[in-house]
Amino acid sequence: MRRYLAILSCALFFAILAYGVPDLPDLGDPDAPANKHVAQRYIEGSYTESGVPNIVTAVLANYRGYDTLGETAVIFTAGITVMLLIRRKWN
Amino acid sequence: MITDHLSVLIIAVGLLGAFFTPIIGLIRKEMCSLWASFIILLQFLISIFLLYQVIIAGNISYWLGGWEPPWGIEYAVDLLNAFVLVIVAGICFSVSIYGRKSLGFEVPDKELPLYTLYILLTTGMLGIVVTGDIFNLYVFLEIGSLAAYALIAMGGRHSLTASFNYMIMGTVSASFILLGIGYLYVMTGTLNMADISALLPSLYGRPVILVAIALLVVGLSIKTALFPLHTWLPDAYTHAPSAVSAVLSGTFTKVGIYALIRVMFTVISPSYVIETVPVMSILSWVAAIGILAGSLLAIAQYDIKRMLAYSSVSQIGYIFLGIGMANKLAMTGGILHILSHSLMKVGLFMVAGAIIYRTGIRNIYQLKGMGKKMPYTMAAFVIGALSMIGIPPTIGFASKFYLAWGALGAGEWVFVVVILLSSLLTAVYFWRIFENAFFGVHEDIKKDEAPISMLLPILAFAVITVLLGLLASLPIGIIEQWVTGVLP
Amino acid sequence: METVTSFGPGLAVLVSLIGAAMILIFGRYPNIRESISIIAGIIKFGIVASMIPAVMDGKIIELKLWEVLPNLPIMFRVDAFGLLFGLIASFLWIFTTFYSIGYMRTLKEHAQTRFFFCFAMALSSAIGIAFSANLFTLFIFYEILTVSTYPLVIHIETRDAMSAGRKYLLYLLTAGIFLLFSIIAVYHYTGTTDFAPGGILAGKGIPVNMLYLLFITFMIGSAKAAFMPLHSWLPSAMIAPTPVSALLHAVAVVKVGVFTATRIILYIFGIDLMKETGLALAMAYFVAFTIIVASLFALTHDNLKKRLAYSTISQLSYVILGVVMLTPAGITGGMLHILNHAFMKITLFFCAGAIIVASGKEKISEMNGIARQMPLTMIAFTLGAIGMAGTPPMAGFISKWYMLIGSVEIEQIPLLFVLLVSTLLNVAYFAPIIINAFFKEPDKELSYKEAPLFMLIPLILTGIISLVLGIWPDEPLAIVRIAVQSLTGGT
Amino acid sequence: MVLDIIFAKYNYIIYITLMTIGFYGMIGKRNLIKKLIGMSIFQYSIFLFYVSAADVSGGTAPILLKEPAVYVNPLPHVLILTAIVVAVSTLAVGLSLVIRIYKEFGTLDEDKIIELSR
Repeated sequence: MRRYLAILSCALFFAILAYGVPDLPDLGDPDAPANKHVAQRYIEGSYTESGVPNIVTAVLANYRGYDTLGETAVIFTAGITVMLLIRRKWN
Repeated sequence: MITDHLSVLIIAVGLLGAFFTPIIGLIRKEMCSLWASFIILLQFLISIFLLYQVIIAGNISYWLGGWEPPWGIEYAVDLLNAFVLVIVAGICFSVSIYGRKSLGFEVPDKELPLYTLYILLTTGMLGIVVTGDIFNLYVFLEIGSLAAYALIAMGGRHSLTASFNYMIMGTVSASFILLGIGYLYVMTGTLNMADISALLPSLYGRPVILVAIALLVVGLSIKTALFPLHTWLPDAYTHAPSAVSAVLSGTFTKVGIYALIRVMFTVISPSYVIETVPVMSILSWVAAIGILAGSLLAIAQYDIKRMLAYSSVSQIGYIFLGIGMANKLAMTGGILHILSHSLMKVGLFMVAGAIIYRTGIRNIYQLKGMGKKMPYTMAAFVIGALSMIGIPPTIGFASKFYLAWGALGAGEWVFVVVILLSSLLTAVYFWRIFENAFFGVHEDIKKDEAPISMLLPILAFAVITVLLGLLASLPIGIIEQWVTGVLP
Repeated sequence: METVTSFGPGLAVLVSLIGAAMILIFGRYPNIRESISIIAGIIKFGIVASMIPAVMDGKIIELKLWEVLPNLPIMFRVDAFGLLFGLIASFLWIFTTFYSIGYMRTLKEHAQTRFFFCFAMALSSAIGIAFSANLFTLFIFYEILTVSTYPLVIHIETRDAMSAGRKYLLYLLTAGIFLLFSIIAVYHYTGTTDFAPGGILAGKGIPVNMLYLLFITFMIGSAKAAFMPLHSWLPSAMIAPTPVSALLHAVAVVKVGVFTATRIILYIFGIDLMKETGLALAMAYFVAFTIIVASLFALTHDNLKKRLAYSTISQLSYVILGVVMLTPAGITGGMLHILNHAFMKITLFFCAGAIIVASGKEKISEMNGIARQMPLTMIAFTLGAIGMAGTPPMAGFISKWYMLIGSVEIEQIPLLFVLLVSTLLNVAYFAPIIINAFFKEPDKELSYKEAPLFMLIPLILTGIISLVLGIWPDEPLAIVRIAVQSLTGGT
Repeated sequence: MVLDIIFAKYNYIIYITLMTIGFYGMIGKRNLIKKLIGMSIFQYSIFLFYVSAADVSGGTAPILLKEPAVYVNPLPHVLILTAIVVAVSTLAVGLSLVIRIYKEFGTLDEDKIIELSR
């Protein structure tokens, strides 16, 4: 019963996602919107603005630095959680 | 001026506070809870300032790192954000005071990690609310979720499996959201909410956008425990420590609803999700079923916390119903119900926690004489429950009034009936507790009230429930202003 | 009509709220607690009475508090009709307080603080309803009344009482939901919920079907008035202590229902609309049915309080019957009956309670010869009973007379017959009690005496007042006339 | 026509297939570790989606060269760096939960755990 339910919901899930596929931009399409708008600006301007040749680094640490701060907080959370859960002293 | 940086400070304070908690905990364990309360109090004060600023001076946009959006991350605060921020921070603060005793009792000797996670939970939720960048929202969602999994797992043996199931569901939900965000990004090339909403209209009708909406709606519905995606919630709330149940019921689900409103009504334009694609009316029908199902399931429970959890499922249905009908009145009612349900349910969970703290009783049929044993606590319970039923003059009445009015105005008779009928069902499951707690015991029972640090937040919530019920036009004014700006 | 602003109505509600709070605070000291009850009652009556001159001058007293929801303020407005009801409720509260003290102390009841607290809350809401200026305010107090009377109903906390309480709640909360729906609908269509003498629904382009639906939901909403299919909570609620039955289930709660229904019929729908849609006549026959059937039910019950409860159901419908005649005489009769019935019925309940306290007897068949031991009580009872039947010179006669005129005015002879037949039925169910008490030999030697003075004096006084009201009805009539004048333009 | 779509967008088909497999693992499997494996597949397939969407044909890694060149889109990489960390953290929390559950119940089979916690 449960297996069929799982298969059914997987099929539904697959169908919904597959519905969107033909509409997504082609693989490697240089004119895809994702590669234009903001990304273009990063490629063009990041060196003058942050002085790092690696654009990924520039974006990671500069333009979207707060995502990285959040990322750190996630690791911190996970670390504390793991300690809380499996450290002997706290059990 | 420091006031210009408030919207980022509310997060920065939290993150810094969390990072410093272990250090403080290593010096003196007992300081942790005070520290957490202090940090969250700061956040609460900032959120009040933010609300004040937004009311006085209009929307706030803060560019993190000085990068103009959409290149950098933007924190955008409008009336809705500020309103939800105040609710979330206020509840987290009160529960942190309450938790000092309650968590100390239910989860002894783990102050250090506990309060670190508590601050992180608060900050994660505030981050979801304050951010104007859709990917940043995902990051904060995960901070909050991870902290929530850990906090729920603190409730003992059964809470581990509850937490695990919640984690699986939560990851599905977060992944859906991440994928939805990815679809929106792939189609528009930007992550800033305002920018996306400016670029989207030319893309309406494309299947990818539909899939993105479906993913986001389902993902956020899991997070908010909309029936029938609520399955993680009853176990999690039942087995988590009471303070954690309180804070999660009052805030996390509400933040999810906030995110849904934000995505559906400001990122994607309301006219699209209401008229072109009937997302909203589907949501409202699901919500209507959820209201009834949640109430009926709540009637079947005998564990007080599990009953409250199912009642949450039902009440979340109200909020979705209001948002789903998407007319001004119902939407106002729905958003007001975010406030009212938070106030009532947090109060009720805190009462449940206080009862467990004093007596260890969870079965509602064993509550005999509780009205004499803990009179103030139970009085607060009565007020919270009456507000749930929708008896005036409480805040619960105000939101139900608006919801029913909105449904009536839209000619949705079924929803009118559902809203009104479920008041009665709510009365059924709460009245069992009244009957057991207050009546039928004649001998003298020694008064054994909850400790003051638990009692104060409980009473504060009861008082606010009534006060805001009498002055409901204040929050309604704020909400209506926002709703009028958003809905055509 | 001239409008004056005054804090009076707000104070009148507030006094008993403060009283309730103080009762809670001083719950451990019975004497202080009960003095507070009495003082609050007297002050409250004083405040309400102080508004008589202004209203008699044809003025309307208003007090607008803050807006709870946008455009929906808590607002009080004292007009003649509201004042009449306010006077009854607050005046009788004083008597009932004395009576309850006697009753509760003699029977050594438990949880007396809760009792007096809830009583004060219930009275606050009754007065709040009397003075409400709009449906919204009325609804708030209506629900508070429901909730605050619940602990009174189940006071003895037995299994029976609990299930009676559940029934009580089920009926009244459902009623509240219907009322809420109707209020929202009215607000939706008209943008206001204010009471206005001509009604507010007319001319708003509401579809006729919707009007019918609204009327039905409104009437279900005023189930506190115990119309026939929705009456069964009232006999069940008789399980409450007698002072509660006396004040709440003979006066405050049920009269609130009747008062609400009247307000809705006359001030929301309005006379013209009621006539146009034919709702008035339909309602008249509907309540006529209740009058007869409830009286028949009363005949079958041997328990004195149950019999009185069915009598109440029947008498309440008189009020509505008078009102829906929509003629000056009919409305006068209906409104006046609120007052007259209140005094007569409270006397009867006080007597029933006195009998319970003094002899422990609740069944009519056991009351043979009781008048020998409790003559004063039974005389008061007789006064109330013959008033109920509408015999001159008792108060009941006056209101019934007006209603008879009303039924002739609208040329509905069946209604006339209903009134007459129900008079006979009234006699039929009260006469055996009186005959048993006065003329039958007791089964065995009776040893009890009159009830304590705390109980005896109130019941004698209310008995006398219901006689006085029948002989000199001018003062209440004057108030009712003002109300009727504002509604119909005639007397 | 269909083939064109498949050839032009095969990356998406791969990712949704992987994702469905992961989804099945999460909801269809009873062993908690298998659930976690499914969860990881589920999350990483999303990362595949992001990264493949960042591809520009003929592009080079987004590290600036002296001479002008075509670069792939750097932004999804940044996002996915963050998301990977999130996924790893979730997995860590999940695994530590599993360890605790195993200590408490002595089994990792969901049905048995449900039975034991009655």
